[in-house]
Amino acid sequence: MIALVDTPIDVAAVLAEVEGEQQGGVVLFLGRVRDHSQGKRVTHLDYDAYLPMALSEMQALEVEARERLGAERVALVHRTGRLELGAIAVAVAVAAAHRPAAFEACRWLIDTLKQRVPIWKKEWFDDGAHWVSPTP
Amino acid sequence: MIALVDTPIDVAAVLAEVEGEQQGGVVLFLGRVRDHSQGKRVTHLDYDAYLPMALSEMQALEVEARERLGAERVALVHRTGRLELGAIAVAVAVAAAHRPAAFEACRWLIDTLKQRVPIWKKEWFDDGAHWVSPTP
Amino acid sequence: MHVLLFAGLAERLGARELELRAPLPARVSELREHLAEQQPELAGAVYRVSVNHAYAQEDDALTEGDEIALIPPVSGG
Amino acid sequence: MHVLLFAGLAERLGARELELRAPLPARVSELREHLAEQQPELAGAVYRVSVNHAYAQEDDALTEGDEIALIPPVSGG
Repeated sequence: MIALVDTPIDVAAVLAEVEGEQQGGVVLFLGRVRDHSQGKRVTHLDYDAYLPMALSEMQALEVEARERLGAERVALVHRTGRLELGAIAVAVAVAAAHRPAAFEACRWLIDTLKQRVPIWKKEWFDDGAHWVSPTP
Repeated sequence: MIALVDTPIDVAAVLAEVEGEQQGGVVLFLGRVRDHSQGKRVTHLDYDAYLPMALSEMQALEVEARERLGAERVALVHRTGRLELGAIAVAVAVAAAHRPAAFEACRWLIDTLKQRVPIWKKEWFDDGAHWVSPTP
Repeated sequence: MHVLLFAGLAERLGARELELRAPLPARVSELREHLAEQQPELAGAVYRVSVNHAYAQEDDALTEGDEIALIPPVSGG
Repeated sequence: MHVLLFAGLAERLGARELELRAPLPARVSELREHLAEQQPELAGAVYRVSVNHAYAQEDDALTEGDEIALIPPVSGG
């Protein structure tokens, strides 16, 4: 399950996508909108995305997680548009036979998504806004 | 949230326990009953636990995850009794300001729970059953 | 002395607790000796001892009123 | 040549796509030169170029009908 959505992410549906009796370990990562960034109070976020390329890159991440990292079931969902504080921006779920593969694939997926998938975050503060530059 | 339960684990409630606007990263681990073990078909599991000591050890794990690993919100729930295939045996959720701490604390919690918390698993096969010995 | 049993040890003895004749106070290592003498079904069993819900060391002392349990290798998760 | 824009680059130019005068086929590096000449608002902007939804290298060729986009440093998650 690979998706970009402009409505709240349904975490139960994400987990249901990776449910299976062959998989003993499931790891889910949720990225939420925090109320602060670099010492300033955040009011909300906007996410922009290049939809077809983002889906294509996410699909490539899923393939690599399966083939190289032992992930057996994968769900990757990112939200776009305006997000309020506490909202879930991204959900990554991985099921594998054993937990080390599930942890490692989930961690690799979110780390690599943040480096490679064309999605952009704009942070809004009380006194302005800026498009976030990734930390190197 | 630290609990031993003899009914199905409510994953949404576990995630709700670690929800907060200060935490940008949430990592959830679910351990499910697999349909095979050591090449044999599993039919179901029984879990036994020394309840007060298990709760006490789980509480100590939570304290260590907070104080040493940067976990800000923690939920640890283990199920006991008879579990069918696919059932969730354990749920570990961690929220932290940033994702590395959330991943590392969640991984440490489940790894250490399996080494230290007095809970035992009996695997049932078509032709018998045995109490599982931990792999060293 | 009451001793709580779990999992495979409870199955071996057909009970979730046993009554042991042992003078108190006693060290954990002495508890192991009494168990070996009085409970031959436990021969070869691997376990740690917990006292009042915490893992005990071999030279910790057991006193009247302590909650004592035998903890075989755990396998939760 | 149509070029798609996103995030901060779309805001700088006030549009989500721009029309560029450029002979085709052209290399990605040549696209950058044309952009620098014709779109001074992009001065100093850091971006990768994608062609048909995949990151392109500097000497990849752009041909008629390719979907071309400028990809500023991503910050999803």
